[in-house]
Amino acid sequence: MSGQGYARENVAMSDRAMTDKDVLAVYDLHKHYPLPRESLFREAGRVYALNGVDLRLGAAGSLGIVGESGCGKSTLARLVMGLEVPTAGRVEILGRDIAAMQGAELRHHRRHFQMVFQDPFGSLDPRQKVGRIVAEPLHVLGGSDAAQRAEMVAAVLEQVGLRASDRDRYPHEFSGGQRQRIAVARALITRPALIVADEAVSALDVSVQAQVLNLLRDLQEEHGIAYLFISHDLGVVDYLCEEVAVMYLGRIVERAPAKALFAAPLHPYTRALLEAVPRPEPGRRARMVLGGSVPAQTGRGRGCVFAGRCPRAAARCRGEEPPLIGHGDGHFAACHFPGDFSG
Amino acid sequence: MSMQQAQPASLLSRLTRGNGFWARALRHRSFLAGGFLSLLLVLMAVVSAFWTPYDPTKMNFRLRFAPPSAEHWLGTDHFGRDLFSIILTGAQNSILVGVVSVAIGLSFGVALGLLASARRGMTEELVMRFSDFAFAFPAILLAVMFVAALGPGSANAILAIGVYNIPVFARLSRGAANAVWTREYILAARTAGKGRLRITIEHVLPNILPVIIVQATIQFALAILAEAALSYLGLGAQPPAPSWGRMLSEAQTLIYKDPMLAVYPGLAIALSVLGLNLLGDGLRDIIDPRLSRRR
Amino acid sequence: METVLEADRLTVTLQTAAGPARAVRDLSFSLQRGRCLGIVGESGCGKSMTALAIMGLLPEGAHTAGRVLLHGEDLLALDDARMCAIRGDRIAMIFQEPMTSLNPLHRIGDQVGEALRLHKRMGRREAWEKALFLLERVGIPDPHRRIGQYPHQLSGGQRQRVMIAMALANEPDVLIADEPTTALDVTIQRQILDLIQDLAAETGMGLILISHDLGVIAENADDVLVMYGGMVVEQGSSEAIFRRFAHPYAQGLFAAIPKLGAGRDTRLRTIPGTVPDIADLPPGCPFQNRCPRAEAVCAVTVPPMERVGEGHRAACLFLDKAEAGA
Amino acid sequence: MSVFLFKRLLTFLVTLLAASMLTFAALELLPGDPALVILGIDASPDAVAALSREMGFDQPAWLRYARWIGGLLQGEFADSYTYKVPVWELIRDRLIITVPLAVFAMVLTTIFAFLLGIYAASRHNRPGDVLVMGFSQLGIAVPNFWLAILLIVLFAVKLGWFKSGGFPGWDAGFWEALKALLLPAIALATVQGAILARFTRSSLLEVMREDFVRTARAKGLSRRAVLWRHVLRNALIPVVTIMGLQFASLLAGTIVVENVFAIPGLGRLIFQSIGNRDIVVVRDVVLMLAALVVAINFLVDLLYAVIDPRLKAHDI
Repeated sequence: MSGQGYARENVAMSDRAMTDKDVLAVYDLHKHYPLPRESLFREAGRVYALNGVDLRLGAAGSLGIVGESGCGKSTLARLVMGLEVPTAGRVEILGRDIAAMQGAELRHHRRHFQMVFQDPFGSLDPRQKVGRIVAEPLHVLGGSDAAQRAEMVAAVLEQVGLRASDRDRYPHEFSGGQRQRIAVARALITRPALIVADEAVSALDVSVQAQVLNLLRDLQEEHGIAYLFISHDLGVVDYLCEEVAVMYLGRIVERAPAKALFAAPLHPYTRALLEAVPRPEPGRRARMVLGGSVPAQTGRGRGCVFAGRCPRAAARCRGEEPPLIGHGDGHFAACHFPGDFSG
Repeated sequence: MSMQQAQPASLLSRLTRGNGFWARALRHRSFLAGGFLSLLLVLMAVVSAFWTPYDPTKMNFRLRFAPPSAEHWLGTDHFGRDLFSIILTGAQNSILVGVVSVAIGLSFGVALGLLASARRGMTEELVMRFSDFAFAFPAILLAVMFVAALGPGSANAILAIGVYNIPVFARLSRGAANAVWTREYILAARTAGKGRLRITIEHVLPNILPVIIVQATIQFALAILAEAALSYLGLGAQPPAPSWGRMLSEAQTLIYKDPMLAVYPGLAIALSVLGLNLLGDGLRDIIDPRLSRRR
Repeated sequence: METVLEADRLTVTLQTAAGPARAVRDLSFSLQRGRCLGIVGESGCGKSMTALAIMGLLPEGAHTAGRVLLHGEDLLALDDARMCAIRGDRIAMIFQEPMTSLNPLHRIGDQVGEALRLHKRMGRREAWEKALFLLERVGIPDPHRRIGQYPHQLSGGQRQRVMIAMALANEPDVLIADEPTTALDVTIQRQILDLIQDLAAETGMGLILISHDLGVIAENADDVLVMYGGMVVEQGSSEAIFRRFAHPYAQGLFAAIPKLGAGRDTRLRTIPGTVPDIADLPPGCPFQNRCPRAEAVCAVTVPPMERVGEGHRAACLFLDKAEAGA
Repeated sequence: MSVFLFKRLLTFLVTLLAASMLTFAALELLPGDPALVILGIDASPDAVAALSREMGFDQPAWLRYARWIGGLLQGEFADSYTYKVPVWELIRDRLIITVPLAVFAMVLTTIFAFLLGIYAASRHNRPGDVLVMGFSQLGIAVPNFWLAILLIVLFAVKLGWFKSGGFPGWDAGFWEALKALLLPAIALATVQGAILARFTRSSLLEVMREDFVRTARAKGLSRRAVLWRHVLRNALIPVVTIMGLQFASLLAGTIVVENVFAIPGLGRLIFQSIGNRDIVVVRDVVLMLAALVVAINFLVDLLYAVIDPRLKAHDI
């Protein structure tokens, strides 16, 4: 790697050391979207995608976000990446509020947080060569010449298990797994402190998915990157993350170290989610089955968001919203009757 | 692997194997036919710029309505002019019309479409309403109005057709660009910190280019048709400039005398338009990303 | 036990841009009344083509060989008119995408009732009544309102219930469910699988469940086919197979799944390389280039199915090496 | 009232307004003094000035625009310079020829296109499909006025079955009049029919690839039944848009074809008025045609709500 490359890396490192804060901190994040108006005489509706989310993620940590479609996990990813502006609340990366930054300042700060997307076929521009795709974040940063970039691209391609010569090929010449490696290489090239991965392996075949998962784990160990890993697949999250947050209707209903969460969930939704996962063992198991489906995010009622589907729901659940409270050892749950699944 | 172990093959079969653009193009029969006809049109225009068998404007009253012969391949018209020479020269006019009017539509239309797609909201609404409005004037009506206002002539006809092309390309490129904007690689570019203008130039434009090229060939063909109609009405190319459309209006007055006069120019228009349409449709098939992408 | 459906050396050849491709090769199985046969494999392994071949709904230009016997009648030999009489009546199918598998312009009731009017010659009113009953039976809340609605007014899970109601309308002998829950959330997935299982048990039909998810297959199937590159590589009862995978691919696939609760202390075993393109399969064993056991002979010999245990067979030349690998 | 309808209606009105402004502005550019045109090149300057004042040519443009539109809204039309009668009378007499001609052509187009399009789609990639599509490709390439001339050569000159042009008027009897419109309608419909046939075919083929078609086949419906019961209506949605635009092209196309057949319709009127520099007629007729086109597109939008249940509840 060139001298300047090292210099930049050092700047990044000292940046990180100086702030000495969480890589990612999310404070009371809300995001509402207006719905298109249907009638002249009625108010336009709203989608309540996020309703007060708090998160912290330390350096080299890994936080998994799980939940079903419509729980707000992808909205969270977009807000963390500064692709959208929160309705309320704040996203801080390395101690700096990203909504407060603009133009060159934000563009420069972006090298500390990168993203890996779900669709290995859609996330790479089909008309650009791999070398150009991977170097994209560098292009935006500026301050490097073509030779330096080529060197860094070669290095990072090899890190993700591709060949340096692959930079002259087009995305369609690669398989799904290889494309996802290219996407990881692009995220990696600025040596970020945080990588946000939104369903990064869910489009891959199982045999290929395992390769990418192992790659992500190795990269974290080598470079001390923090992951915000969003997935609907609990097994994948369990494999990759130290801590897991479960989301339902735009809120975090439970958060805990992965081991604790999967061994002894406190929220009935987490329990139902865990038990619903089919396991590759012969025979059927007894399980808690939820009725109904996730309700629309267009209304906001009182009480617990999960009350409508919860087998344990009592009158209190419908009237009073349970806060996310700690139950020791970093285990938080938003439930009036944590750990009580009789019902 | 199978490529290497193939037995020695002719150049053609080697060219047409595989999945590259040219290989697929050479296998596509209507694309080839379209390409041939379009090339012929260009060739006619180029050749006639330097050489024609006879001066296409030179009259010869002793040789009126001559039948096709070795000297005059298609015969002569009511002024004794060599038909073949006129038809040949008429290609220049058609090419000019197509190139200029498509260029006008392309440059303004694509810019508007990309702008609408990049800005969304009010800008998009405005551009779309503008093109809705422009669609209220079908090409010929718009051209008639233009020509009524500015006076008949080739330049005004071309301008009118060009203006008509603007909303066509605006609409098309906005639709295609909107589809591109939803792709994840755009999100990736945004997370890298690229602005809307930069994304439009570096990602959106290259990805909608195939669609635009295809439409450009189709609009080229439509421009030739529209100009021919205007010239037929006497609103386009003025005498003595050779124009296929005007030849037809002259021929119509003579259909009892020599119906063949009405055949050649019409055939020239139809074959040019056919060629361009086949070319455009073929391109669409060949460039189609669903075929070029192998999962 | 009564055999309802039997496949005998079923082979499907597709016409692709890169030339003919054998999507399914020499596939054989038999399905008993009231049993569930699971077909599992990754993308492009031929599992969906198998289903479409049984239904006679292969894409244009596809060829079939072998036999598919429904109550002893060879479906592959039937012309389309005869096949139409069987489809939707004796064999029905549920597809993966509930969002796009319903006609957006027809009401739910009409779509569910269509198969009844077609095969049972019911009138409009009678079919509508029966459709209402079916919607109730598949657990659609408020069926009286839903029956008159259009697909876009229903959620994904409800649409999949509608699909099930449609498939079950004529109480078929065989139901094929191709990735019926892949597009659905995990809690909904459970509901739908349970519903299919219960209805199958109730009516005694044979069920073919196709999935890429070993978990879904393990929990729902009685018998299992593991497919790779268009071929069955392992086949047997669910119990036997999930107790001990014999084929190196099946073993690798199982090892590559992150198990819930295993956490970060373990490391996933991976299969090197990538899922093959059926248009570009090597001669010999389709798995040879990714296989840890592969030897020179694998490149030239298509391995036959060999017995591994009671009702458990696998197609590998080096099954004895399996013990070491597993 | 739904936002969809409201927006469409607003667009409709705004488009009409813009069209009138554009038409007015364009004709403002017309070189030459209209008064001079009316009185002839030899007229005395005094007479020209007097006429200008009388006809209001000396007033500011916005005032004349307001008068023009105000008059139209009250049903008052200015007099044509050349015919010396209110423009409405001219338009009225020609509207009853041009609109029937366009409708006639549209009917032929639709019949043509649906028959061929459905036939081709149901024989996708087989000889019938290739043949029909080849012919339609030819049909699109043929200029309608050339086809018109060829039709005259064949049916009027060679065979003598039809007159080479002219229109006897509806007084001559319905069938007689229709017969006079047949060749022009065919000339117009061939090109549009070929375009619509291709579009219908590709729309059908696209819908045939949809998942719900496979569902219908899995129910036991034959290919033919699926085509009629499931594919056709879905495929019609985009086809209807094209048909709206096509009717507009047909209306405009009459300008050319009426001239080939010397049919005294709007097209011929507008063409002659341009020659006569009769601005009043040109602008009224252009606005008339534009209004018809916009109105048709508005109706097409409304038609969607009938065909597509997804549109009733919500739209952008």
